[in-house]
Formats: sequence, C-alpha cells, structure tokens
Amino acid sequence: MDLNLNNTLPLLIVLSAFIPGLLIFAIPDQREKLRTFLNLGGNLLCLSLIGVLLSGVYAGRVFETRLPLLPNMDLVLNADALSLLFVSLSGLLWLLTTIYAVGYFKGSTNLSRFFGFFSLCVSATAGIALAGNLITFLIFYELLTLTTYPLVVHKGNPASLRAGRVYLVYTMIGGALLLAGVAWLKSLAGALDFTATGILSSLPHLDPLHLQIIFVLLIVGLGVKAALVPLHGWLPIAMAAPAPVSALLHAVAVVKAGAFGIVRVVYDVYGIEFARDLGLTAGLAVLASITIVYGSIRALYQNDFKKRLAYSTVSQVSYIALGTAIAGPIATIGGIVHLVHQGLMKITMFFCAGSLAETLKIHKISEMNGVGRRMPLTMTAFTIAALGMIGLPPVAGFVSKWYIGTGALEVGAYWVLGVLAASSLLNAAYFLPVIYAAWFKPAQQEWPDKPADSRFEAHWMLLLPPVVTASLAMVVGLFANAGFTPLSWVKLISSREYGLTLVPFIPETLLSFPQLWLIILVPLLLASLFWIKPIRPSLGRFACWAAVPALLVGIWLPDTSVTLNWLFFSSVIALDGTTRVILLMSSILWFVAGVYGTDYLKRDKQFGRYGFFFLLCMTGNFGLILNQDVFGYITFFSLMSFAAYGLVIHTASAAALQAGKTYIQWVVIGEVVLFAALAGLAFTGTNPVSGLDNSLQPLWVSWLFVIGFGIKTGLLGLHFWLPRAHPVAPVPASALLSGLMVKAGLIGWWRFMPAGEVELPGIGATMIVLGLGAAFLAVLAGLVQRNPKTLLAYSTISQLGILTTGVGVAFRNPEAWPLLLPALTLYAVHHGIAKGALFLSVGLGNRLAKPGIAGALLWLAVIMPALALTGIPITSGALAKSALKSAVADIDWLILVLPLSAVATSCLMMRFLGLLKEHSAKSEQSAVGIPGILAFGSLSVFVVLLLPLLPQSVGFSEKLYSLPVLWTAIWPVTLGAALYWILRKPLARTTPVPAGDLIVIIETCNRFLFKQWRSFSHCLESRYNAWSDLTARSPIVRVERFASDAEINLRPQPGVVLIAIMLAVALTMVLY
Amino acid sequence: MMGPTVHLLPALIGIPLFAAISCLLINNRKITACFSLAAAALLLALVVNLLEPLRLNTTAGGLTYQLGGWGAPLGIDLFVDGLAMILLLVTAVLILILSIYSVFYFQSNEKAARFWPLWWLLVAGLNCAFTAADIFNIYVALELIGLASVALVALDGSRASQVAALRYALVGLLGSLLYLMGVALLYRTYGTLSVVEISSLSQADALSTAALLLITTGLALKTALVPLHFWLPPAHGGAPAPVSAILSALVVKASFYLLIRYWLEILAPAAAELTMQLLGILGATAIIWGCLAAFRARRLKILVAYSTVAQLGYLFLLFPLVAADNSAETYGTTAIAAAMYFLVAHALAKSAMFLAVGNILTAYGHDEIRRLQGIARQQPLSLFTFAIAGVSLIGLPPTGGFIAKWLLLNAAISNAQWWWVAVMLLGGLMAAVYIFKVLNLAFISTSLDQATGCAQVPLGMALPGLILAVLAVCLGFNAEWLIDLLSIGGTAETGTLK
Amino acid sequence: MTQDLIYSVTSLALFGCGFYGLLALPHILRKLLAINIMGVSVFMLLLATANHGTSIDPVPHAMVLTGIVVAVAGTALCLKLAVNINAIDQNERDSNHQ
Amino acid sequence: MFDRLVLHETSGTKPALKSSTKIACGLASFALSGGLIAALLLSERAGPGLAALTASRMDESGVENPVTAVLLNFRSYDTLLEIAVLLIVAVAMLSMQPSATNRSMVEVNHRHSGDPVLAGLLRWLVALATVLSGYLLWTGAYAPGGAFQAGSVIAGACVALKLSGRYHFFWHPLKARLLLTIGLAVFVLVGGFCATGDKRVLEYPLEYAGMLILIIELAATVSIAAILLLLFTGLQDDKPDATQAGRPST
Repeated sequence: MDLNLNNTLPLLIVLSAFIPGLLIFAIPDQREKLRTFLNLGGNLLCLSLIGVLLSGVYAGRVFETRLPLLPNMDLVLNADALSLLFVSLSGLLWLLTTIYAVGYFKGSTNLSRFFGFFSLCVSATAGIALAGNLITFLIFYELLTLTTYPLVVHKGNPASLRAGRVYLVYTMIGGALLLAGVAWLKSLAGALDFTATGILSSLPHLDPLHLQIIFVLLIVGLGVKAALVPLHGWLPIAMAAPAPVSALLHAVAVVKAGAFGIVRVVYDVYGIEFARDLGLTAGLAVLASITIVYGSIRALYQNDFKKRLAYSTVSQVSYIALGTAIAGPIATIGGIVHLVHQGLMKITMFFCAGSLAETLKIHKISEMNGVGRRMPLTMTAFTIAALGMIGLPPVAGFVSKWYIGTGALEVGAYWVLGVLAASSLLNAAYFLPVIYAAWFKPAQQEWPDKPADSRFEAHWMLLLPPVVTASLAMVVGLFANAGFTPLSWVKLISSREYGLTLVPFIPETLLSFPQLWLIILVPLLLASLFWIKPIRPSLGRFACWAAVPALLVGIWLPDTSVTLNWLFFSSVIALDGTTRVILLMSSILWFVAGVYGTDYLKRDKQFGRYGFFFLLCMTGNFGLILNQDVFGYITFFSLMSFAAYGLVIHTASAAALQAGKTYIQWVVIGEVVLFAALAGLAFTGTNPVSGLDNSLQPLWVSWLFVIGFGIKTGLLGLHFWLPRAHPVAPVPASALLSGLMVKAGLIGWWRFMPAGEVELPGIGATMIVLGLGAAFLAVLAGLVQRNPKTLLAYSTISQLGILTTGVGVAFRNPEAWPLLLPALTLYAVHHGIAKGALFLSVGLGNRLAKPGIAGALLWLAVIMPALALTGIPITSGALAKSALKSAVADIDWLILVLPLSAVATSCLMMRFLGLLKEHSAKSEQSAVGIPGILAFGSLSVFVVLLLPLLPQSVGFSEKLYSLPVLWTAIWPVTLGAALYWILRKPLARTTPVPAGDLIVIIETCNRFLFKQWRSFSHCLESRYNAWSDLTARSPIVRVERFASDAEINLRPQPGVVLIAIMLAVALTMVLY
Repeated sequence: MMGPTVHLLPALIGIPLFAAISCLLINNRKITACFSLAAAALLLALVVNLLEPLRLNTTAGGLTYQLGGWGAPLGIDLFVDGLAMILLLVTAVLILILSIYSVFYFQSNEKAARFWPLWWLLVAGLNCAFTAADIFNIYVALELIGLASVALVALDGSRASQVAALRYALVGLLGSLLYLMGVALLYRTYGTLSVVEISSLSQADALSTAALLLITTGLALKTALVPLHFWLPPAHGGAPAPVSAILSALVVKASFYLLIRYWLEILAPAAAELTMQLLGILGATAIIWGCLAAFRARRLKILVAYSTVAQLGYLFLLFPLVAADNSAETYGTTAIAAAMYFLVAHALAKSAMFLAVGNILTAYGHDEIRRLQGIARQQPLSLFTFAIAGVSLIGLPPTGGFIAKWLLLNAAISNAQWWWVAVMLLGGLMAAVYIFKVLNLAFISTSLDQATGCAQVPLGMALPGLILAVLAVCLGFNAEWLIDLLSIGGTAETGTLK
Repeated sequence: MTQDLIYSVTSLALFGCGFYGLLALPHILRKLLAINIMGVSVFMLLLATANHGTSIDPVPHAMVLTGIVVAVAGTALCLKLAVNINAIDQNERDSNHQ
Repeated sequence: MFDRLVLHETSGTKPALKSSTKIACGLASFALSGGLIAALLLSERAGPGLAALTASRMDESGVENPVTAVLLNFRSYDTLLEIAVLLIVAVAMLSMQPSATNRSMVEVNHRHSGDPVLAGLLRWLVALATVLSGYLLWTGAYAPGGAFQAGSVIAGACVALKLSGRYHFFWHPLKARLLLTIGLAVFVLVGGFCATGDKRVLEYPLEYAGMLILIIELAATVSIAAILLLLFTGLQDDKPDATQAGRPST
C-alpha cells in the first residue's frame, strides 16, 4: 500500500487525537503548560487536518484508510459528507471544551489522567465519525465507552463511582447487544461497508424477520448511548461528572455517537427506503417521539441544573432519531443537522452550568435568582441556547425543528407536528423559568467576588467557549442558507441519500436597496449597546431615535424588495403599499412612545433594561412588517413577542409578574401553533423557501393560522392574556402593545393566509362571529372596569374584533379583498394611533386635573382620540369606518351591525373619559413632563391628520362629508353617550370583571389538574428511581451474595462433581 | 523437499533442554539470566524461521520430522501444522518476555537457581506437546509439563503454595493416568501409537469412545474445565508471577490443544455431537461460574485465576460449534480460528495481567483488592497494564479479545446456535463487572496516608507486562495472518475431519 | 485369549479401585498409593496387550518402563511436597509452643 | 477430597468424608470400571501391534533386545524426555539452603564409627551393587535390563550408605549437579550430533549404534542413580528449605 494523503488522512485525524492522549498520560500532573500545549497542539493539528479533509472532499477527492482486519473484513476509515459533519463538530467542540476544561480544572489533581482520556475519547469519536463500515464503527463505539468511563468517575466520590457503574452497566449491555446485532448482520450480509443507499436493500434473499430482529438489536445497542427511553437511565446519573465531561458526553461524544450510529444504520446499512418497507422506521419514530416527550416531562421536575439539562438532552437527541426515522429527505436534513445544532446548543448550556458551579457554586435552579446580573455574558449564552432548544428562530434549534416538521408533513406523518409542539411547549416550560429567574428575579445572596486575575465575570477560559458556541448556534441558524453552514452540508448528504436535488436554485437579486435593512439593524445595534456598561443606563434615553430611519425610509424610499440568499432560508424583505403605511404608523408610534417614555421613566433605575427591550421589540416589529419570508417573519415575530415580555413585567409588581406569566404562556402557545402552521404552509407551498403560494395551503394550516395569529390579535376565546398584560406595562409600553404589537397578528393573516384568493367559508364565518362577538362582549367587560388601562385593553379587543370581522368577510367574499385591504389598513392605522394616544393619556396623571387653558387643551387632546375611536367626523375614525363600510357594503346585515359597535364603543369611551377624570383627580403627581406632553399631543394631532395623507384613503375621504355619511357617523356616538349617561351609576357600582375574564376559570382548572399531575408524576418518579436503582445496582449486589454463597458451598466437594462427571462418562459409554 | 530449517525442528525441544541443563550447571545468577535470555531469543528466532517452510509446505499439511529416521509407526515423529505453529509462536514470544520479567523478578532471590532449570524443562514439555505426533509421546510431554508446573508452583515455599502444588500434583497425576489408560485402550484397539495412523484407522467403536472419554476427562482435568477447575485458583494464585503467567497462558492451553487434536482429528469418528454439546455446556458453565467467582474474589491474584477459569470456558464452545459446522475442512474455519484466536489473545492478556498483579504484589506485599486504593498513583503502569489486558478479556475493541469474540460469535451465528451467543455476551458483561471492580480502584479518591508501604518495582518488571498487553491490543488490528497460518494443514491428514 | 481377558479385566477393575482410593481416602499417602495402583493397572493392561501368544510386542514394554519412571518421579514429588507441608506445620507448632 | 489432604493419621481433628460421599465415590469407581470393562468386552482387540514391525527392523537397531531397541533407538525420544522428567523432580528436590551450598558432595562422618559389621557389609554391598549394575547395563543389549535397572541398583547401594549414618550426600557442588544432568546432557548431545549430513536427530549411524546406545545408557545410569538417591535424601531432610519463606499460609 503506498502511503499518500488520500489513504492516510482519516487515520491521521484519529491519531492526531490519540497520540497526544497517550503522551499526556506520561506527563506528570504538575507540568500544566506542557500538557496544555500538547492538548491544544493536537487539537489544532486535528482541526487543520479536518480542514484539509473538508477542502479535499469538496474538491471531490476520496479519502479512505483501509487496513485488513479479518478475512473479508477491513478496518475502514472513510470520509464522506456525513462523517465530515460529525468529525468537524467534534473537532471544533473538542478545542472549545479543552480550553474550557483547562480553565475549569485549574488547581485540581489527576489532570494528566483526565486530559489523556479526554483526548482518547475524542479520538474514539473521530473514529466513530469516520468509520466506513459497521465493525469499524463498533470498535470505536466500544472504545468510546472505555475512554469515557474514566471521565465519568473522574471525581472519585461515591456519587461519581455510582454514576460510572451505572454508565458501564448500560453501555456494556448496549455494546453487547450491538455486537450481537453486528455479528449477525455480518453473517447475513458480509462486509457491511456503509454505502449511501444502504447495503441490505441490494442483497436478495434475506429473511425480513431476521433483519427486523437485527434492527432492534442494533437500535437498542445504539439507543443506550443515544439515551432513548427506556435506555436513558445512565444519563442523568452521569451528571455526577465534571462539567466539561458532561458537556462532552452530551453534546458531542456519547449521545451523539449513539444518534450518529442510528443514522448510519438506518441510512447506510439498511437504506432508508428498505428500512421503511420493513416497517422499521415507524417504530423508531414512535420510540423517539416518546423519548422526546418523556425527557421533557422529566426535565420539568429537576431542580438540579445539570440534571434538568441532562433530561433535556434525552429529549433533544431523539430529534435526530426522529428525523431519521421519519424517512423523508427533508426530515433527514432536520435530523442530521440537529446533530450539529443540538451539539452547539447543549454544549453551551453545560459550559454555562459549569461556569455557574465553578464561579458561584450554583448547582440548583432555585439558587439561580438574579445570576444574570452577576454573569451577564454567560447567561446570555445560556439564554440563546435555551431559546434555541425551545425552537425559537433564528437560533439553530429552530432550523432543525423546522425541517423535521416539514419533513414529517412531506411523508404525511402529521402526528409528528404534535410531538414537536408538545416538546416545544415543555421545553419552554422548563427553560423559561430558568431564564426568568436568572434575569428578572432579585439575587438572594451576595455573590462571591470576581476572580482577581480576570477582568471578566469568570475566568476567560470559562467564558470564551460558551460565548463562541452560543454565537455559532445563532449564526448557523441565522445564516442557515449560506454555503458554509451545517444545513448546506446536510442538504448535500440528504440529496445523495435520496438521489434528489434539494438545493433549489434561487436567483440572487441582491443589493437593490440594502438600506431597507437599516430599519431593522439600527434598533438591533442600539440594543446590543446594552452590553456596554457605561452606556447601559442611558440606553432608554436615545431608544426613540432608532425609529427615525424607519420613518424616513417609509417616506422617501420607493417600493422595493431585497433578497438575501444567505440569510435565514433565503430572506426576502419588501416595502410596498400596505407595508409602507403600517411601517409609517409604527415608526411614528415608536418614536412618540419612545419620547414619551424618556420622560415617563426618567427616574426609573431599570431604564436601561427598558430601553433594551424597547429596542428589541422595535426590531421585531419593523422586521415582521417588512419580512416576506416565513423564517424571517417568525423570527421577528418571536423576537417582538419575547422582548415584549420584558416590557410587560418591567414594573416587577405582583400583578405585572402574574400578567407576565400569562403573557409568556400564551406567547409560547402561539409560537408553537404558528410553527406548525408555517411548517404546513412551507410544505404545501410550491417553493418552501420563498415565493410562497398561499392559495395552496390545506384547510388545517389555515385554521392553525387563525389560532396562532388569533392569539396575538386577541381573538375572542384567545384573548385572555391581553387585558392582563397590556395594562401592567409602563404607560408607553402599553401604548405600543395595544397600538402596534397586536397588529402583528393581523399582518400575519394578510400575509400568510389566502385572503382574497380562496374562499374559506368556515373560517370566514368563524372569524366574523368571533370578531363581532369580541366587538360587543369586550365592550361589556370593559365597561365595568375601574382601571382605565384595562378598559382600554378591552377596547383594543373590541376594535380588533372589528378588524377580524373584516378579514373574515374577505374569506367569505374574496372578491371584496381589493377594497377591504386598504380599508383594513386604514382602520388598523387609525386604531393604532388612537389607542396609542389614549394609553399615553393615562400617564398624564394629575396634569389633567389642572385647571386653565393648559388643562383644557390637554383634555381636548385626550378627547380627540377617544372620539376618533367612535368614528366621529373629521377624526381618522370616520375615515376608517366609512372605508370599512364601503368595503363591506354588499353585506347588508354587517352594515347594520357596524353602527351598533360604534354605539358600544362610544359608550365605552365615555366611560373611559369618566374613569380618567377620576383617576387624574386621585393621582398626586404626574411622571410626565413637557416632552411627554408634547409627544402625546403630537399623536393626538396625528389622529386627525395622518389618515387623509395616506394613499389608501384616496376614494374614501371625498365621500366623508356628505350628510348621510355624517349622520351615520354621528348618531351612534350620540346614542352611545346617552347610553353611558343612563348606565353610569350602576356601572360604577358593578364589581369589575377580573382582567382576562375567563382565564380565571381556566387557571383554576389548570391548577387543579397540575396538582393531580404533580402527585401522579411524583409517584411515577419515585417508582422510576426505585427501578433504575434496581437495574443499576442491586443485581450486582445479588450476584455478589449469590457468588459468595455458591462458591463456599462448592469448594469442599469437587470430588462429588468429579464423580458426577465420571458417571456421565460411564452412562454415555453405556449408550454406545 | 524440505529446506534446511526444517531440520531444526527438534531444536524446539533441544534448545530448552540444553538451556535447562546449562542453567542447572552454571552457578552464577547473572550468567544464568543472560544465558536464558539468549536461549529464549534463539527459540523465538527458530520459530519465526520455521514459519516460512511451513507456508511452503501447505500441500503436505505441515512439517513432519522423523526422529531417528524410523518413521511414524515404529519411531516417533514431530509434526507441525498451522495450529501447532501458532502455539509454538505464542510460546516463544511469551517465553522471551516472561524470561525478561523473571530475570528481574528473581533478581535477589536464591530460588532463581531452581527456577531456571524448571522453567526450561517446562518449555521443553510445552514444545514437545505442541509438536507431538505420537499419543504416548504426548503422555510423556504431559507429565513433563505437569511435574514442572507443580515444581514451579511449589517454588514459592509458603504453606498455601505447597498445598496448592500438592493438590495440583495429585490432579495432574490423575489426569495423566486417565490419559494413559486411554492410550492403553487405543493401543489395544489400533495397535499403533502414531497420530496419523490412528486418525486414519479410527472408528466409533466402544473402546475408542471409552478411550476418548478417558482422555477427555484427563485433559479436561488438566485444562480446569468447570467443574474440574477447583485446583486452578490456588495453584495459579499461589505461584510466583511469571509461573502464574505461563500456567494460565500456556500450560492449560497445552491440554486444550490436545483436546482439539483428539476430538477433531485423532478420534474424530468417535466424537459424538451430543458429547460435544456437553462440552459446550460445561464451557458455558465455566464462563458464568468463573466470572461469578472472580467477582467474589478478595485477592487480586485469585480474581485473575478465576478469570482464567471463565476464559477457558470460551475455548470449549469450540466443540459444539465445530460439531455443527459441516463446511469445516481445515483448521482455518471459523470456529477453530475463533477458538485459537481466543487462545492466543487470552494467553497474551492473561500473562500481562498476572505480571501486573505480580508487580502489585511485589510492591505492596499483599494483593487484597480492598486495600489497594493508592494503586493508581503508586503503580500506574501496573494498573494500566491490567486495564488493557482486562479490556481484552472483556472482549472490547480494539483488542485481540474482541476479534476472538467476534469470530466466536460469527461461528455461533452462522451455525444458528443462538444460546452460545447469549452466553458469550453475558460472559463479556460479567467479565466487565469484575475487571472494573479492580479498575475502579484507580478512581476512588484516597487520602494520602494510605499511600504508604509501597516498594519500588523495577522498570524491567513493569515493561514486559505492558508489552504483552500492547501485543494483545495489536492482535486486535489484524487477524488475517493468524487465520491464514491456521489454515495450513488439516486438509492432508485430517481428511476425516467432519 | 482368556488369559488376555483375565489380565485386562482385572487391570480395569484395579483402575476403579485406585480411583476410589484416590477420591475417598483422605490421607495423602493413601492417595499416592491409590495413584500408584492406578498406574500399575494401566501397566498391567499394556502388558496384557503386549502379549500376543506367540510374539511379544516390545513397544508396550517400553511404555511401561517409561511409565514406571514417570510414576516414580511423580510420587517422589508429591511426597516431597507433603514433607514440606509437614515441616511447615511442625515449625508452626513449635513456635506456638514457645 | 483434594481439599482435605491429611498428613497425620493420628490427628483426630480431620473429619473423614461423609459416608454418603464415600458411597458416591464407590459407585462412580464401579461405574468407571464397569463401563471400561464393558467397552473392552464389546470390542475386538487389534492384531499384533508393532511386534512384527519391530522385529523386522531389529537388525538396524544396534542391539538385540527388542525392548532396549524400542527404548533407546526406535522411541529414544520418549526415553530422553523421561530422563528430563526425572530431572524436574531432582531440581524440585534440590535443597537450596545456604548451609548446604559449600559442602562437598559426599561427606564422611568419621566420628560416626558405627558398627564394624555394618561397615564391612557396606563395603561388600557397594562393590557388589556396582558390579551388578554394570552387568545389568551390559546385558540390556540382548536381554531384559538396562539403564534404569542399573541405576536403581547403584542408588540402592548409596541409600544403604546414607542409612548407615556415616555418609551424607549434598547436591550443591558442581560435581553433584554434573552427575544429575549427565544422562540428559549426553543424550541430548549424542542425539544432536547424530544429525550431521543427511542424518536426522537421534539417528545413530548403523555401525556405531550399539556403542552410542551404551554410552547413553552409561550416562543415564549415572544420572538415574544420582537422581534416585537425591529423591531419597531430599525426602529425608528434616528441615526443608521451604520453612524459611515464611508468608503465613491462609
């Protein structure tokens, strides 16, 4: 065999980790520098070799090391795309983990042993990645068990020894089963070299039953490492190991080895289609799904931080198996890419957990309160990773979930979406409290001082790795479609697997007007200034200016669109008629609210934080307005929703916290529903990345959209969070929430549902009914409120009900859409501005109570938007309403009903003014100074002026001032005012409906169910613990007892046994 | 027809005998040691030189040497085929390395004067057994091995080792006598002592069967097949380290090798499938029982000795597997290849392990497992050796033990004898349990006060074990040469092989 | 042929006797004697086999001679070990008395 | 059974085997014998064995006694190994006590005057035994007799010397060890030197066969005598070297 790079490179990669490992063993413990040098040297060598390999494979060269092992059986190390993916991951994470471990173990003992085995472990992982046939895989797989065992027991205390024992018991049994499976398969099928389409499918005359049994053996063997339920018992216990080990075990080496093995077996040994025909993948998918859900549920109950992460791993790793088992090209992409994505995210989390434990001695979640302030970078990294785990865009986790979801739809496995949804919900349920506690709860104790030798919050070696991995997790999601990301590699793999072309060609229409991105980037960049300490407190002060570019662009820039292929799944942002109007309205409102906020919160200590979330919300808001593609939209949608959480709970009062909880719950549910809907849309659309064809979407997708966006819009029945969350925020934030952010749902409906294209009578009817119901019922609920902000929130529900009705009409009469769209746009803009102004007015406080011209003017400014909502002439309301009426003119009954809603609104507004008066009388001082008042005033002016300037109003504004129109506008207002006059006394006496109305009942039910579930799961948990103990320990004890008894009994009687043998001999002879 | 090297075949026995005589006569420890090392190296060179002529002689089935020029039925032949060659090779390698170890082990010990002659006589016996082609000659070889082993076990001088040796001697004599009775019956039946002649004549009559069973019982007793293993742990556990190593690695294998010869070649027609299954069952029992007992052992050396009992059980699985293997034509077939591979891997790993334990014993003066907690820091090399060897014994890759187990599994699966698969896997798991019981010692964090009372072990004692362990690992990287070697022979003179 | 049968059957019976002695008798000397009896029985069988009436087969005779030497060696070794054990016990007892 | 090795008949502490065990042993032995006998009776014995073959090649062997021919020519390899077996036991018996290292091989205890009758008898006996063994050795070539017999006779004589109390034998000196090994050494050397030209190991040249056999037998006689004597003296030593290596037995 002549040696050249082609046939030695894979071996060299394995050796580049192996040899340093061996050398390190020989280094005395004290020679830290030398050891680190060796470690990093091996690391970098390994990485550069991988780099050579990557470029080589990219250039189409074949790398294969083949050493003879047995007759007809070689030891093969082969570099294909899949192995490269894994080997690059492990190489990279090895480097980071090494750096981390060096920092983590400063001043500890037995380090040569640790780092030696550490390197060997990576070497084994590289071997697993590069293994070219099943037996090579098996060899390295077992080697991995051996090399990780010393790492698990490294601490040497009873807990880690137990962990090691359990780990061994599990992995050894798994290894034995795997061995049996491989040996059996070998006797059937020969050399078992991995091939892209599977070995077995090409072989004739194999007994399917045998293959099925073998498959089960293999999967069980691999499933132990991949921690498939019920083979996962070792993993949480193995948390007794040091943090770098946990990181390595969970992110790269062990669980991934199992998952990778499953991928190999399904794709390259059985061949995916063959496996599906044998009915094997379905079982695997079910098993993986159970694991996903089960792991998440168990994670909920862990207080130990690392254990929670461990169960999260159990859950997350099974995505890989799930994606593999779904057996479609897209799901394959999702599964395999999750190999990398989960690695990046989970290793970040473990790094963070280790840093917390090492720097602050925090091991439990209950101890994490306020830790974000002490270690902001670490916790930011953690937050990014956790959000990614939940599946929030644009972090990597979303990409995998997205592909798995759409892939499942592709093959008709709709239930998988349910699993993904459940998992996301559960993920949120166990990660969000951690994030919340870290960032928002006050610290319980004094933290230990920062390390003296470091300028940072922790030793830089502990800080750098998580920051890098978190950034990577972010980057690979954000730029998913760029050529260098794992996703692109995996698409390549999948296309080879299925023989398809999965990388669609998208024309690059780049750089027509990149300025458009400025709108989004400016607030984002400003927000990132939050990390710079000196600027932080004043961040809120200049937050408002971030809205200016949007305003300018909205005014000056012509219609345009920008496509960036490398961003998201190829991002498209566009500015067109409707978008421009919404953008203008938004930017005005952001700016005004920003200015108002500068004034309103100027004495707030957390003003910086407020500014941060304000800017993030702004980014999200502008982003979702402009983004035309699915990924971008949902990214910014989530960004806005989650950032708004920070605004909702800003005051940190009990009510705010309660409201925040409700808010975030509904946000998460909404996200999950939207995920499912968008996945469905993406799959059914002709082109999953861009140019969505909404008209093709199946009915269930539309329904999910109604629900998903309905939550944001406060659709009746899904509105509960809204009256709670909006009032508790600081006044400017409330204005934004009610005026702007709820419109995101509306935009979603327009953009992703086939409005005006397809007739969806059922959906249309439902939306009309719910919309109208909201319009009236919300008024009723609002009337009895005492808090003006709550009242306004109900008013928002009511107004959005009318908008919903409008959308519903569009689904019943698609032909009305060309008229409806501008009308709805106008209405939305009108409502946004007016509602914003009204909310701001609540913050004026006792300034309203001041007599004189100033007070009168102020009151005028308050009454204007209130009247606008009722639709009185010369206000924007009149224009918007008449536009709406003319759009639905064909529907007689609606024309009758709309004025009635105006009556109700008028009544409500009267009540508001009344309340405001009371309110202002009671309040002792106002937080708002001149700038605030100016901002508020300007908004009131806009109420009158803005709408007629908009292009959409062309054709409506002319008709306004005819007498019948005036009449129709005025009589409901009068009627409403009269009604209020009659009802004002009883209303003042009525007990207010609690904010969020029906949610009280729901929450009571929830509490009850949760209690039940809790006791049930507690019971389950204790059972499980007993069981896992049984499997892990007591057989050994029993064996020990048995062995000692038996041996004592046997020893004196060898002769008797001998006699027995002789008798047997004699008898056998007699037989002859 | 044969190259000149073939004429060196008798030197396989001559060199050890000559070395034994010289060692007995020379009264200088250093000269004896040097002489022994030279002889061991010479022996290895000889065996390696014999590989090539063996390869050239595949048609003849192996190398035959007629001592005294008389030819088989009248005189005694030496015969080497692939199977024997492997054992000779393993013997030569092990002897060289163990001799190096012994030089250091007996450095300051007056027992060396007796050790070396006995050592070389044992080697002579082993080589004799591996090259024998005459059933009575085998008996003499067995006695040579048995008595030399007993004498070596007794070398230690403690009461326990004397008792163990005495028991071993009695068992050995009983085994030899059972064997001799078998020989007598065979001579009565066939009128010849030549292996070749008997295997061509042999049939399944009552006396042949009786002889086979007697021989089997005798050899099984010497191979320590459960339940006839009771003598092994004290004997192997009480002997000096190099002796334990050679006993576990080669001495028990010699009788196993003869069992293979008898069952698959000499008396193949009389070997009933039922009894082969019975042997397999005993083997399986040995695996389970040995592992249990090893786990229970409190002393390290006893643990290792029981591990030998268990590992020997795997070898006996050969018989049921071969019985079912109809395609078996040469020794290169799966089952035999697997067993031989297992034998070699075990020989290397187990001797490495015994050397490691010997070092520990030398260092601490005791080998109680519970009291060995500082071992990782004080005797890292020994523990490392133990670990690598242990991994091979468990059958984990990348070691010879893994390949061996893999081959065995393949043999079992291709013969559709699933129950053996289960036994093998279970055995591996149980082996892991007792091996890791020891390895865990390395990780238990200890306080410093326990780190006292450890003598230094010279590097010359630490390295041979490591070399053996590394060899056991290397064996896991390429199995082909061994299987190729094994397939030499068998065809020509074992036409009766099933 | 009857002569041959008498000798061989007797030798086999003797073999069984020796076997019993080896198993059942606890004293080491008896065990050694039993082993020797077994050896002798084998020799007897060999000698019986050697006798073909007219011609005598020398090979079994040679085997017997070799066997005897080996038996002597084995017996001596066992005895030596027993003596050693005995001496150790004696020493121990002596030191206990002191 | 093999666990309870009893050394002292008198010590009553050792429990005898249970009678049930004994019965089981008896049954097993009976079954063994019975089975073997049954097998023997069931099958026919072979023809003349190797008798004819041996007889036909007696003239190439260099001796006239067929047993000696088999032992020292046809199957000389067995005999060589047999001497090796003896040597093993001899080595195992060698006393390595420091006290024994600087003694000469034979020490005469002059103070032990002893019985004059015994001394006289011994003088005669030893001479007679030497002559007898010489005869036995010589006669081995054509009649029953040979090295082992001759060696035993000499050993017997030496045992008598030892038992007289006047003579002690020590095996540490080179001379003594030379005596122990000379049989094997000569056998190996002769066997090895045979292999010149196209001859094989242990293939004596026809014309020298008788002489070579005699030389080997002579050396073997010496060694056998020495070893047998060593066995006797080894067992007689009251204080074996073993006691000093005192790890307390468990």
